[in-house]
Amino acid sequence: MRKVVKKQVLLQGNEACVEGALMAGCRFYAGYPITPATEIMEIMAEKMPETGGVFIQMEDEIASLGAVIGASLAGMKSMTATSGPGFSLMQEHIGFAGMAEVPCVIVDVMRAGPSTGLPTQLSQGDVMQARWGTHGDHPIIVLAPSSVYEFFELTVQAFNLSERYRTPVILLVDEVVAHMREGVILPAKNSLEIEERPHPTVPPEWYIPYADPGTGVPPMPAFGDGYRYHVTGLYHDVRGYPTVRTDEVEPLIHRLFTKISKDFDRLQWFDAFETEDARVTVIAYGCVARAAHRAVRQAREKGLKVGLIKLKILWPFMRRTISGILANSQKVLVPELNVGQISREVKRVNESRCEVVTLNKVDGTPIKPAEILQKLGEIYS
Amino acid sequence: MRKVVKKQVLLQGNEACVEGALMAGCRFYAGYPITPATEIMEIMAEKMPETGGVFIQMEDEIASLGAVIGASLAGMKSMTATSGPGFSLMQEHIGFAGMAEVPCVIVDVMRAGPSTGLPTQLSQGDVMQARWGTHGDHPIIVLAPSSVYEFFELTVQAFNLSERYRTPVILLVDEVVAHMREGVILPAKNSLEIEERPHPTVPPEWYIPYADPGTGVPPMPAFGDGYRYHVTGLYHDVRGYPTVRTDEVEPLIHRLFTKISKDFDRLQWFDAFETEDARVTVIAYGCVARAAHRAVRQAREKGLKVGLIKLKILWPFMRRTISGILANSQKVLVPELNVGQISREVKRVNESRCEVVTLNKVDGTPIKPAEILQKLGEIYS
Amino acid sequence: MSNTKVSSLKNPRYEIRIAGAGGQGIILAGIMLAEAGIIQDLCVAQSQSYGPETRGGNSISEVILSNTEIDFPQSTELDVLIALTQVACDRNLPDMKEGGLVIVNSDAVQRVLWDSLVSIPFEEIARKVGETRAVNVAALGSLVPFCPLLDRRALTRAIASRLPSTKLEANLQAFDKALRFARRAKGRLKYAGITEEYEI
Amino acid sequence: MSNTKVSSLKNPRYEIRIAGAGGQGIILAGIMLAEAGIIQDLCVAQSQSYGPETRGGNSISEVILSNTEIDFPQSTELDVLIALTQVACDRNLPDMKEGGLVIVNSDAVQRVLWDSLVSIPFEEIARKVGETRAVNVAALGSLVPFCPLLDRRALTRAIASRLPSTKLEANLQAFDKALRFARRAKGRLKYAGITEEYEI
Amino acid sequence: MRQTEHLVHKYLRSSKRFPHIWCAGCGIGIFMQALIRVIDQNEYSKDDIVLISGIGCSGRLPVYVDFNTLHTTHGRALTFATGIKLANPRLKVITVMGDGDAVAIGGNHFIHAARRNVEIASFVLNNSVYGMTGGQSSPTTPYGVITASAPYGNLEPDFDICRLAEAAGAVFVARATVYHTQLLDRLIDKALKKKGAAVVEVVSQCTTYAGHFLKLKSPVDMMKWQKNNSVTVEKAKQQSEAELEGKIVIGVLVDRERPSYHEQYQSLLAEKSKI
Amino acid sequence: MRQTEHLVHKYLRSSKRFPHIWCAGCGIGIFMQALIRVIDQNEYSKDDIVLISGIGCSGRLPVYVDFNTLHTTHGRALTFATGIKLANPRLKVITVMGDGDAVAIGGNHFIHAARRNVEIASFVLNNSVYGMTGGQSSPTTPYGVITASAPYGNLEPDFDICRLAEAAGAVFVARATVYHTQLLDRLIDKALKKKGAAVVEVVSQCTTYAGHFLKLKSPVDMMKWQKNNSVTVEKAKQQSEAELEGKIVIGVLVDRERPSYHEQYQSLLAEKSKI
Amino acid sequence: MNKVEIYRGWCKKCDICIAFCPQKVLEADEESYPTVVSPEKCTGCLLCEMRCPDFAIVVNKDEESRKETGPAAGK
Amino acid sequence: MNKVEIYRGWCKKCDICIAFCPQKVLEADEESYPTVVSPEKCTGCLLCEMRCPDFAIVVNKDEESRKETGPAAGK
Ligand SMILES: Cc1ncc(C[n+]2csc(CCOP(=O)(O)OP(=O)(O)O)c2C)c(N)n1
Ligand SMILES: Cc1ncc(C[n+]2csc(CCOP(=O)(O)OP(=O)(O)O)c2C)c(N)n1
Ligand code: SF4
Ligand code: SF4
Ligand code: SF4
Ligand code: SF4
Ligand code: SF4
Ligand code: SF4
Ligand SMILES: [Mg+2]
Ligand SMILES: [Mg+2]
Repeated sequence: MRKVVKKQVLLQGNEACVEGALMAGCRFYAGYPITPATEIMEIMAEKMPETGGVFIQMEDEIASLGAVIGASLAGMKSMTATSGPGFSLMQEHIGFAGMAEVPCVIVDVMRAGPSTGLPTQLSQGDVMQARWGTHGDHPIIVLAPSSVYEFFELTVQAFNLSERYRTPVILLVDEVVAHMREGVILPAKNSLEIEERPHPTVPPEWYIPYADPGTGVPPMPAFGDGYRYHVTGLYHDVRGYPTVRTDEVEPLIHRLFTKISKDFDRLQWFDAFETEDARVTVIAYGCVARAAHRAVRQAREKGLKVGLIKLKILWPFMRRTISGILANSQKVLVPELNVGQISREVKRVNESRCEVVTLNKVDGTPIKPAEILQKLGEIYS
Repeated sequence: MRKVVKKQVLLQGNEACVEGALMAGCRFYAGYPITPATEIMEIMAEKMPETGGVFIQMEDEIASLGAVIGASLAGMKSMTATSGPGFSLMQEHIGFAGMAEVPCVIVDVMRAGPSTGLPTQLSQGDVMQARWGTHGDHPIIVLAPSSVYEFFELTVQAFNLSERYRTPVILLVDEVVAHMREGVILPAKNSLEIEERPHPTVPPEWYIPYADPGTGVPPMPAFGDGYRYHVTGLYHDVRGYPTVRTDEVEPLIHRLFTKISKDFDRLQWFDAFETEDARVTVIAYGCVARAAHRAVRQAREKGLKVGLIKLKILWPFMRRTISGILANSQKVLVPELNVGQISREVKRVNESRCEVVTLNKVDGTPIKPAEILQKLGEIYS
Repeated sequence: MSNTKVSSLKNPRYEIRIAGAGGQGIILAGIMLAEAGIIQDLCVAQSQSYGPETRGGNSISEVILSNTEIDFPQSTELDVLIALTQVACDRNLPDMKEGGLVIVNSDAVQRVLWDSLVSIPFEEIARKVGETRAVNVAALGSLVPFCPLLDRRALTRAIASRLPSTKLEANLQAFDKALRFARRAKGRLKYAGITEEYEI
Repeated sequence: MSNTKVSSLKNPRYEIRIAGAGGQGIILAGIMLAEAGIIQDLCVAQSQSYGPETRGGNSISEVILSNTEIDFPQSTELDVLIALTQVACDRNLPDMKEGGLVIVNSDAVQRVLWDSLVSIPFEEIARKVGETRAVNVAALGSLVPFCPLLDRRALTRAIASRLPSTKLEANLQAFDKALRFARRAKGRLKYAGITEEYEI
Repeated sequence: MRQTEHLVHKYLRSSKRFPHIWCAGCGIGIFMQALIRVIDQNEYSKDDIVLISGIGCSGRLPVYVDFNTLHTTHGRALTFATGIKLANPRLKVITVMGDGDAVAIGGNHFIHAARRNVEIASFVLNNSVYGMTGGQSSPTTPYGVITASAPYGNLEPDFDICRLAEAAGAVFVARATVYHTQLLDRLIDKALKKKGAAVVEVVSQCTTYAGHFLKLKSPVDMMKWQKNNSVTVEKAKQQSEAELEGKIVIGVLVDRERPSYHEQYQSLLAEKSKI
Repeated sequence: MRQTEHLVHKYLRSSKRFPHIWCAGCGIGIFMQALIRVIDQNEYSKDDIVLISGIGCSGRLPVYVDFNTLHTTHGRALTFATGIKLANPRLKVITVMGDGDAVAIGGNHFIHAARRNVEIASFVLNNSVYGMTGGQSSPTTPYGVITASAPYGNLEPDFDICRLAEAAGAVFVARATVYHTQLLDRLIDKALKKKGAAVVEVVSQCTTYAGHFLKLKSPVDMMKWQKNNSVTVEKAKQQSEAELEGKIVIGVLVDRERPSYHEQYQSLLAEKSKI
Repeated sequence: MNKVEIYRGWCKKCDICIAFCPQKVLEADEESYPTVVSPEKCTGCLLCEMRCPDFAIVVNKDEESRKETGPAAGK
Repeated sequence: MNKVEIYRGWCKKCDICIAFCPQKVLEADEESYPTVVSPEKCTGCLLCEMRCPDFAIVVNKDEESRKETGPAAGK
């Protein structure tokens, strides 16, 4: 392949998200406007018809995710984007997508909550909601970018994971990452690996829609492909038909979890800076990770042995990676734009290996490098 | 007072809930039918008019909680009841009630999820959702009864806490507790302490609706009482008017949390059985606590030093109590009808003091005493 | 909060399950039985389960009766199972206590592999009294001779409190008929360990 | 994933903020500035904030320009603040780097307590060129003499790419006028530490 | 003579699931048979049909039939249907909803689907009650009657589903009862062929719950009631409002032309698509 | 001569909040003044008025006026209003909603409130656009126009809010524009006095976003458009459908009597209440 | 002669077929199942088949009826 | 004479009052604020006041207008 030297382009985070979706093969967008996610919808309104895809503005967020799931069942890679209040409304359908194993991507550009909160201000308050917002036991995948490029990249990956595991994937983005502009170099069209949901290889007569092919992820035809099957939010047997039999229910729930958890090793996505000899490690994500990056640099300049782990996947929680960090650091610092959400998880997996320190801000403004630097200074010993 | 010897009555859990609500002074119910919570609505439809209260069936669960919050603002103690799918739909309004500090009680009779799941089957799958279901940082109080009488009692207490702290309170109930019948002796009308939301004592001109009176809980007049004020889901200043000023936002969020957290000591509600010398302690709630109770008895008969902590409050998580247990036991066993939700919290506060063992079931059937007994036998050492 | 020492397990605890199809009044029968326990001031716990098909599916109702606090409110090992259909019988047999008693509706249950077995034509009885829906109350009648904790008068009071007066007469007739059937059957029982235990 | 050693902080990083009222085209100005950076192949990060009142409230737009990767994409200490209103000036002064440069719109800002200060009549300039909405582009013009990383031609190209051609002419005139104003002002500056730093 | 095979067997999924879960005499089965009959008459390919329901007794229909079937969440069938139709316009998209499903919790999607005019044939099985959850009032429960959630009588007036669909913009609106099977066939046929949002209200009986409060004891009584209370659109035109009070007007109520959403979208694609 | 005090000052909360956040020429302020005027004329006590809004530009209205005010969630104002009215029937309950608020996300509550007939006076400020979020299409955006979310033109037909309210059962339905201030006053007055669910559609201008796509440059142009395109109900009766195409029919469209929900509930209470 | 067949395995004894047969061809037997009492009266109108909620009744038309009203409900 | 007062602090220069005054009493000044140019023509019809979205204009009626049309918009 001839390598073309590509030039930087100036993109807003939300624009980069759309670019990522297009590159991943997204061909259906349904949404409802809400600050600070609206740009994604508006750009999609322009881009979808150009790419032969479908854009539709629905009557609310519930309808938006309903349409997205429908379109995905009809074979299109589909997504929607919203913010806190709309994300709360989508919870029932997120559970449906999980249960019926319908790939789809949901962007939540977080704004300060609870409730209407501060629509234009910064927050990372929906981290736990993204994991636990819908009722009942369910696994979920949640990605969190910290730069415009990463928003692009993780959007592509969100589609990939969603297709690979037949599961809804959530992109949890803060207002800074969504609205800032950075220069990015977008990769060439074919340079990224794009994954597609597994398709049945057997003829329709042999197709058993929810039987485990070994990977935990049953092949998925599109409605209209000739594989007529039944999709439901009820507990179902391998054919998709409702069941209350414990010997059918239990394996289903088990499979929903293990299809993802068996790949935990593959799902440790992070960037590490200077962690090898770090006595204090910062664990951060989203725009806070950027502040932490600078703070760590500044601290190193001063001779402090500190490092940074920037999480790109928030859920499933990277127990493995974090455990390693906790084992090697004396202290970890978890700065967050909430009252402490990921820090709870860090504590959970900590098992008193080291001291977990938090730094929290909930007034709608960013955590600055100086604040992290100061905290690092305080706890460094 | 003349003491009347009261006789047992046979009550279903959901009936006991209504009795508790009536005793607590509930005078408004809005709801939408859903298995397995429907009885609460149906009984309310009969009882509310008899007690001079208001019953209304709304068009969905979002509307139900909207009406409940409205009625509470107009001065009535109000409640609704639902199950998983409806509970997911209520999430936006739960956040609103939290932000606007409107007392209300929400019953979630859990059914097996995610999605439509197993409408008639047993589960404890909504424990984390009850805590984290709505977007943004917010505190919440969640109670979990394990018997018909406790359902009555905790319903009374749900109203009390809700009024005391001006916060939504969630009753998380499993299908067994909701649907079984037990003989209970209801206390006399005036024998229970019934709390009312703090009312302003100053004249309307002096009233500042969201100023902290020291307790963290500002007095709350009813609409129509002459104290005209503004209620919003936006971040607001002490007068209730929208603000983005960090020096107004931060104290608001802080107060929302501390008004409850300052009373953590008062909110350690549990029953302990044989915990004093226990080498293994079971931590359980809801119907599982009943099975655990029997299992612990049986184990003691066999000479095993085991005990049980039955949680009545799930959130805020009883860190204090559990830490005590963890410090004194060698192992704890957390049996749950989910893939492990409260056990995560136990691990979080554990700090490797002892081994946390889980026992989980997600097939819609109960955990039996024998299963717990067997596990106790296995891990006892 | 309290930290109690749990009491001994040596308390009699009597577990009864009625099983059949939706629409047979099984849950109501369970409630009546529990209500009788209440009238006798026993500790009671009643629960039920049914499939998503409330109408026509398999349905069970159970009652625990005890002199002291009931810890676990559902059955662990059934002292008595009343099975009104073949399916109900087949599905519920595995939950029996060893030596427990199975009472079946002879009009619907043909095959049962259980020692301590009593067969009573509940449907026939109900038809005879002119109230085909009295099968559930008849089933309750059959319990009386076997369940030492249960007082016949309390049970009839409980039944009366839950039925419209127009239907009461026929139902009580069915109750009595079934009770008499059961008494006779009891004499013929090869082995009925559990009942003996309390019958002093 | 990668575990990189972070590079030294000794990289020039230039923080510019434009502040004013909603509707003054401030965000667009920020984007043009960032776009200029892109054209010059610099690393850039542009961000903005505004109140819930998108229309009329206080609005700011900032651009970080750097030769190397930008870790933290928002300002830490401003090298340059352009304030188009008095409120904007008052609110944003606390974020200045010591010795940084403040450029104010002399038509709207009267009081400023800052040493290194340049005052330019942006509104007057815009009116003169017959395009009252050119205030934002004029503001960009004023930056050129002070910001060593910034190339004038790149900036005009960026401006051209984001404006309708009918408005371009007048805007570029405003740009030039403001640039000339700024050049003259630079000569008179008592102290302009930050600019010197890079001006070699 | 060999046993004749019922037409439905060509379309049923597996006889293991039968008899179906609906109560004796429930109208849902009658509608289901009619739907199958019309689909068969039109020789639609099973592969091209997507049948979508919400939650409720009527929501259980799709599981029985061998199409692409989707049992969604309560009230939201039309939102999924919209996504499916737009994603693959070749598919024939059909929704089956209960009255509660369609116009209680789902009322908003109902009016928006009618307005937006995506080509979906919708059938609202109106039994005037929440059947699945045990007989509570629905928005179509008649005023005054006693239900499980209105022990003292329903204080709310009922929706006219067809008027709502018309006011919201549906291009085809019709009503039949399950008694009037032949009319039902014709209306299903028209709805399936309509290019746009088509709504057919199917007045049905919930024999278990609605019979009780409507004081109609048996399925037969309920269907007699349907027969005796129905007036055709043609006749209704000659009657006064007072005469029509409490009557079921059956037949085609609205049949108008408007380009459907997906047709328009296809034109947009033809114009804008760069691939 | 001393400065005359504007009537609104009796009702505004604090002049610190002014000028209000709405754009120059936005119609919301005109409606707000009319509402205050009518309330003043009727000498309602401020303590008895509860003013409820959803989210949107129009949702910002309550914060300015000195009543019991409630700014709820997007689309749900009527649900809160229902709870308030039933909990304390003495209160005069008023909702103010945007078009998106009332009939996009809130459409279901809108039709159910109309059906249920709880005594609430609702005002839908219809500016044919989502103002607050920056000019996307709403369900009342005219067909074909270009908006922030319809860069190639809106493919969806628009709702007639009043027809929807009527079909759903509202007992009072009327329409005015903010140009027709005197009519607006009269309709507000009637709505506030109606015993039941009253809906007034207030055609208003979003000068910042809707002006753009309607090709009307200034607030003045938009109000002229309102003036020139309006037809009174009386005149409309004499015109054909074709003549009325694209016209705004103003005046009282429906005014009928039906006992309100809370009146009926009060009778129920009188009968059943044991206290 | 038209032949009306009833499949008891699915029939729920709702009586609908009996009540609405225009020719009174059907009656309930002692177990309440519909049964054909006057086969000769059957015109093959198919109403019983079409109205059976449980697909438990099927009418096998004779040649004559077929000619008049078409082969079967579905075709 | 009727007195029309404009409060510039709140006026957003939308021109509505100017455009719709039936008597052309108002005009925009050089700063675009509405200003009274023909006070004598004002009939006290209050339309300017009622249509001002910002409550920035208030009409103080003279005795005569009061008699004819009532005291003020609100009363
Ligand atoms: C969000 C949600 N709320 C409530 C329910 C419970 N529910 C299931 S079906 C149903 C109503 C069914 O009534 P209808 O739609 O008329 O259907 P029918 O059973 O009468 O056919 C309800 C309320 C649910 N499944 N999901
Ligand atoms: C659940 C939810 N979804 C979306 C939003 C974002 N939002 C705020 S206002 C609005 C629309 C406003 O339009 P309209 O109701 O017509 O009011 P206007 O601003 O035009 O007065 C939207 C979509 C929200 N706040 N909550
Ligand atoms: S409950 Fe009613 S609607 Fe449901 S299956 Fe039975 S008869 Fe039909
Ligand atoms: S955006 Fe439109 S609706 Fe909102 S205040 Fe401005 S003009 Fe009014
Ligand atoms: S086909 Fe017609 S005539 Fe023959 S049995 Fe059926 S309903 Fe009667
Ligand atoms: S209509 Fe069908 S189900 Fe009903 S009695 Fe006749 S054959 Fe049986
Ligand atoms: S009161 Fe009437 S005439 Fe006088 S200025 Fe105002 S609009 Fe013109
Ligand atoms: S109408 Fe009001 S805001 Fe508009 S120009 Fe006149 S006084 Fe100013
Ligand atoms: Mg129904
Ligand atoms: Mg609007």
